[in-house]
Amino acid sequence: MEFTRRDLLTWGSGITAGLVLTPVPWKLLDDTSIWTQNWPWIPQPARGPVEVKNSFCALCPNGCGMRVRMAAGWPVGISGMQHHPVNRGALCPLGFGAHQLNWHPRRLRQVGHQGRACSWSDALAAFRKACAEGPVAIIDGYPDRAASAICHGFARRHGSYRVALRAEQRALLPYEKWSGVPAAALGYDLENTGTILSFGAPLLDGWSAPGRFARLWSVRGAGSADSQLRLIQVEAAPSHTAACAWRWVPIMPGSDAALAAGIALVLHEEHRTAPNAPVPSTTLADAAARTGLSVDAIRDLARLLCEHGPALAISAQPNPAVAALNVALGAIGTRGGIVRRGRRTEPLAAADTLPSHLRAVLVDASVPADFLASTEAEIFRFAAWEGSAGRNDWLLPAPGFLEELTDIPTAPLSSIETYAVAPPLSKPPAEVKSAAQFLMAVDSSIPDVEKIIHARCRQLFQSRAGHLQGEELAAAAPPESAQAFEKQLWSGAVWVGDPPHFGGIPCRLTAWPQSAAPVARAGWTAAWPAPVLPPLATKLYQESSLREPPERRAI
Amino acid sequence: MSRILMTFGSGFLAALAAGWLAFPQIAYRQRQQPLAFHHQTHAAKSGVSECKDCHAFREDGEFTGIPKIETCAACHSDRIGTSQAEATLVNDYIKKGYETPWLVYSRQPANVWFSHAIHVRRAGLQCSDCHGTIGASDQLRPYEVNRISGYSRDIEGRSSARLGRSPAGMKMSDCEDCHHKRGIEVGCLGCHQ
Amino acid sequence: MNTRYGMVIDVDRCTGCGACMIACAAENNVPPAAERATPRTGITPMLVHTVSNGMEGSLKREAFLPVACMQCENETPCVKVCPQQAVEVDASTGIVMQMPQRCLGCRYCMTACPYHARYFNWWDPAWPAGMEKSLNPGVAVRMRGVVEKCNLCHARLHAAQEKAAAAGKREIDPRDYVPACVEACPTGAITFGSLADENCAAARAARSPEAFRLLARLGTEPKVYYRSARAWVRALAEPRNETRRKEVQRG
Amino acid sequence: MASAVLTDRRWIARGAKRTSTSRFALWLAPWTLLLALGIYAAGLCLYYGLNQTNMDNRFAFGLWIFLDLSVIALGAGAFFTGFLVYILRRTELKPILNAAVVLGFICYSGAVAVLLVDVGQPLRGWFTFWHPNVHSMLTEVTFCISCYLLVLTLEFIPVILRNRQLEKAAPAAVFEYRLHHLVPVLAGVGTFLSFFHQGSLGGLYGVLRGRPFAFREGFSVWPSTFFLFVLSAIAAGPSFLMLVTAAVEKLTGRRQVPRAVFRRLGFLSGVLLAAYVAAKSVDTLIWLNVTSPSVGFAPWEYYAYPPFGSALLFIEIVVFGLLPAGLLLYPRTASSHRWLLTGAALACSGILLNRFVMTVQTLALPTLAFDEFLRYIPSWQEVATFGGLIGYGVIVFSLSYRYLPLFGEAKKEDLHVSRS
Repeated sequence: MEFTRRDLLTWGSGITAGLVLTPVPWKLLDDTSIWTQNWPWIPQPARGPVEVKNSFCALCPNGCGMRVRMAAGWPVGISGMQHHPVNRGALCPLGFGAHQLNWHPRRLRQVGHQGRACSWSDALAAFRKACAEGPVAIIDGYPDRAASAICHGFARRHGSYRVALRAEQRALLPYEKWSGVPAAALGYDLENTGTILSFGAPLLDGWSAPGRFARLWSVRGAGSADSQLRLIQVEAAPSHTAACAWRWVPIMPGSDAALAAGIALVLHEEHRTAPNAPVPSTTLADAAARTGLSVDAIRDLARLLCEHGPALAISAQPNPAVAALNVALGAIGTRGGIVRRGRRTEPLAAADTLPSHLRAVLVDASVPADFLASTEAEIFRFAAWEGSAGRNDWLLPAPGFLEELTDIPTAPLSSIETYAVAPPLSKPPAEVKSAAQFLMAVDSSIPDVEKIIHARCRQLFQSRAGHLQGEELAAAAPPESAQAFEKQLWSGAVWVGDPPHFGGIPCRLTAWPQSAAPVARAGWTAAWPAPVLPPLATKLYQESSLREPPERRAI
Repeated sequence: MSRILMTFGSGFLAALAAGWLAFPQIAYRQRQQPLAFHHQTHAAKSGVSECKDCHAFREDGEFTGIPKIETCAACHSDRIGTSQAEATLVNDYIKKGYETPWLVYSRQPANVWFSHAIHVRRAGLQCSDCHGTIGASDQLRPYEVNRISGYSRDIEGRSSARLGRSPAGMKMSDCEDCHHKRGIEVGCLGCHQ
Repeated sequence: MNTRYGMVIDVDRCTGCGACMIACAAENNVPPAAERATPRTGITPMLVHTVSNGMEGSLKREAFLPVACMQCENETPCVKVCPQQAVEVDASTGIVMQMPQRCLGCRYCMTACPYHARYFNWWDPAWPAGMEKSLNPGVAVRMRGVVEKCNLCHARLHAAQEKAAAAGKREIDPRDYVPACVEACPTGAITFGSLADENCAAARAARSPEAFRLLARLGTEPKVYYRSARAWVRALAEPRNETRRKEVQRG
Repeated sequence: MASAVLTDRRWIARGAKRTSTSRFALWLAPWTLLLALGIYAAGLCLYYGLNQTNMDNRFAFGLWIFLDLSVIALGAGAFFTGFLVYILRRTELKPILNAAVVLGFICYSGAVAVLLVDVGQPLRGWFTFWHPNVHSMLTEVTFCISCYLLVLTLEFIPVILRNRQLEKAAPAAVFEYRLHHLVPVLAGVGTFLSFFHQGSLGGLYGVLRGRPFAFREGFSVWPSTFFLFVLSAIAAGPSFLMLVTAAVEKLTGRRQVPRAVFRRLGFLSGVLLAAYVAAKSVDTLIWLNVTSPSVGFAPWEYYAYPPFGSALLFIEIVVFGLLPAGLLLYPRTASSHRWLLTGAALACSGILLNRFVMTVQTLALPTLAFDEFLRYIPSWQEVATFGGLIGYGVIVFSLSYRYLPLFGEAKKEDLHVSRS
């Protein structure tokens, strides 16, 4: 008897009926769905011991204190360091995603010479040659670090040392000019200010140490009608800061100087200016016309400044008129004003103007990506990520976030001195070298960063000035030995200098500054390839409309 | 008619046989452990008496799981005995400083959060309640991994159809059973992450 | 003790910096935006909206409104609609839990959520090579095709529970459980805690006369409160209504 | 394949006039193309994920849900006719019964297929059966639709088995015979299931507390939309059946069922539609004046965003509701075949519009004070999948018409009519 088609069908139905009574279909259902829960192409977090370490953010010269959560030996989370005297546990948004920067697709991993891949030895040879042939300049973006000392020391022998100052630091230059006190020794005593008149300074939006003002603002009655810290934002556009300010004063773009002069004029008329303060040669009507405010509005502003002192004017860009207004307000060297911290006497040489006929310029990785060295010389630029502006003959991959040992000097605009040490927490890729290491390879006589930091710690201990801050140090007695002192610094404690001493800024300003327009940012470019941000920053500008994308405006 | 029944029946039985006998074997791939580790021998020779002597807690309650290679190196810095496994351990792992790639029978997937601290310290479970007699084993049985889901048979094998021969199931249903028995109700994210 | 976790967000303190959004994403292993992602397809379990009083020019005022899952207590819309129990309100904490591994990806819960606080994984989660080392081991990465949302940083609750158990305690120390957004906020605008606990700061803040909840009249009893001294901000609690908005602007 | 086509005649019922094989193939070609494109698009969505669509977190439901709601509503003709014939013994509708079953089968199988593409994790579909949430309308929908699809399949099988060739196979015949006796029961079950999921499809949106445009009060667990959807579905079902039959008659140039059937269907449709319009109007008034205001929504603002003006409401209730009801009921128009079909067409459009408004406008409208009105344009993948479903429907129906006795019982009267 042959096997007919019908038999086949019957047999098949038998199989089907049987299978339903076996685990096969059900187990397959189960397994396939479990497979969707563990798709092999979905990354899995590494398993491993979790610990929290203290460190400091070296992405900008403010060195905010951070708590870094480590898993399996890698940073997996960042939060603010409560006991840090400047940022007091607050960080800027980028800080929270910074630990992912080291794997950014635009991370530099290869020495490049005019676009071609090269080796470190090539770069070294070229730089040695340059040093032999003529003077070199070294541009630092984060002065006073141990690494800066290395750059400085090298430059002293082979050329000159320059610092690329950020806008908010440059805003202090007028005072340096008038008083001879280096801008790098000046800070804002915001902790004691009563009313802040901000000329477009993004105080609540990444200005200076972003956490510092945010904390101050919130602690001292943010948003409430009778705030202890009154923030008056003078700005054309409704910025984030303007939105949160106690008062927002929209004025014509670029009329900051006119308004400052107008206010100074009112103060003068009402005999409220500080002694021997200069008087602007403008009229109130003129100021009103330029700013688009009414005369009364300007009078009101002046009244508000005196009503809830001490008052302080802050401008985003260096603006002599605003600086002069502070002189008129008597906010120089006084409580809640511009104060002098530390004993530094020699000013930082700004990198805006480089000496002529240089042979080469070495730009440290701490210099902001949008800095443009105005020179014909050969440029050796260190950077951890792509996106550096201008012509860079040599592009040298530098250590990234938390990848190198560094010390953390005082934040630029802080009113007190601080010092901290940030040991590396993340293993750098094999290919990277810091500028300091590079220079040490060129000149073997230079001490390395670690030695310098040890020396500085010892110095601090011997100076007996200031005290250490750290969460477990709150109650503990100050360390007896230099070793204990250093140990605590290396484990995340912060050295805090003595409180600011008022006075000591002899500001001689006879005539009201004429240059109404803010000083142009010589040596800086407005257009540069989109800066590299922590990948999660896309939450702010691509996956929401909270911010403008970096192509249009750096966050 | 009888012919129909016969053909039908033969197919029916064939399916049953395949489904119950062959399938559970085919569904899993067997993998050998990197080393022939003997719990018994270690208990006997190196006075470790309790599980927690090697599988300890950190002070924050985190469970350390399988000891790191340093723990092995403490005794096995040089070869003890002549076995092949010994040679592999010393030469390939300890000397080179690599961790032994153990295949963990009870390793839960990433979406499961299981706290040994809560189950052992608070609920007072015994290791053997879930891990069976592995502590007394004198050899490591092969690690069986499901070809589709990639789960170890210990955590998946006793699936909806209750297959497999793991000491105690470690599938979600098994956790639930135990929890119900003890009247401890937790939400999804009580055990998932 | 029956805890009811919730938040009070002080709108007058929010500077719209976005720290909470990034801290949240980092803590919960949310991937960076896919290439084609937009504000409508991105994943932002914590999302800061820019809201305005609707005026123009110098009269225009803006504020920032952080919106995460509101942890609705009553008739929880998403829980009610999920066909396969992938969402539930945890009895002991009041946290609305989303289980991506159970989720079918039908997105019914997203249409049900009045606050648009739920997000669908339109793409496979992807990180640049090597960045998976920076993932938080306490949170499983979600796969493409499932819905996710704020679970009040449940991994941190787990850690706190484990710590308590290791110390032989039953209750966790409140200081051990702080969601990432709360911890990150530079102005301390977010107060977190159990609303059922009378002497908890959050519970007290929630009772302030200036406190309000979004769309409270829907009756879903959200456990996220807002607080503002500004009338026009408080008016945002009501549903969109141009007419009423005009009135508020006038008065 | 080729041989099959050549021997195609053997499969066509004796005495049935059918077009030549080649012309039939020609007719199928474009639809097959459409289906193929649809399958490709669906494949893209399954392989790359739903980023292939233009849906997003705010427009989480899109074209496909609208499609599912529509076809299932139109497919209601199947269960309703079965209900009338077997439960209410309205035998005069028998001629159209098979067609109704096939139509229903197409609509439901299509809807289920699209639903599987629409979810992000199709492989977890069975979770709904393993861990069902009994409070969810979607659970109800899933259960009923899948069960009813099974029922429809069972109802479809005997129709298939009555194919000229298959009839020859003895066991098949036996099977068919057995099933045939089962059919009345199935019809009953089907009626029950359909009634519920038609309703829960309405409930799907009616329960959305967070979407006041869709939210409705109701009786116990069921919002009013539950009952409105049932009513509108059984009102439109017969109309759609009429349209399809008419289309077949037009294409084949042959009368398939006696006009009486049309008039009967038309009458039914009309009565139900009238009832629906009445209920819908009451519901709308309650919703606009009580439900929405009670949670602080200003109802007129629902219609403040073009193109969703209040005209839409008027069209839905009057032009696509009252008017067709009149056309189908008023003796003068009802007796005219053309007017009858016009009424049926309007009725179906009404359903489509209603489902569109419920699915799309609901999501487009802002709820939070800082929400914006949203727009959504389906991607080509979504549209293609939609097209694929239509292609699938036409193909299955054409094949059924060619090889199966769709309007079987009608044959005698049919010849009769053509003679007279």
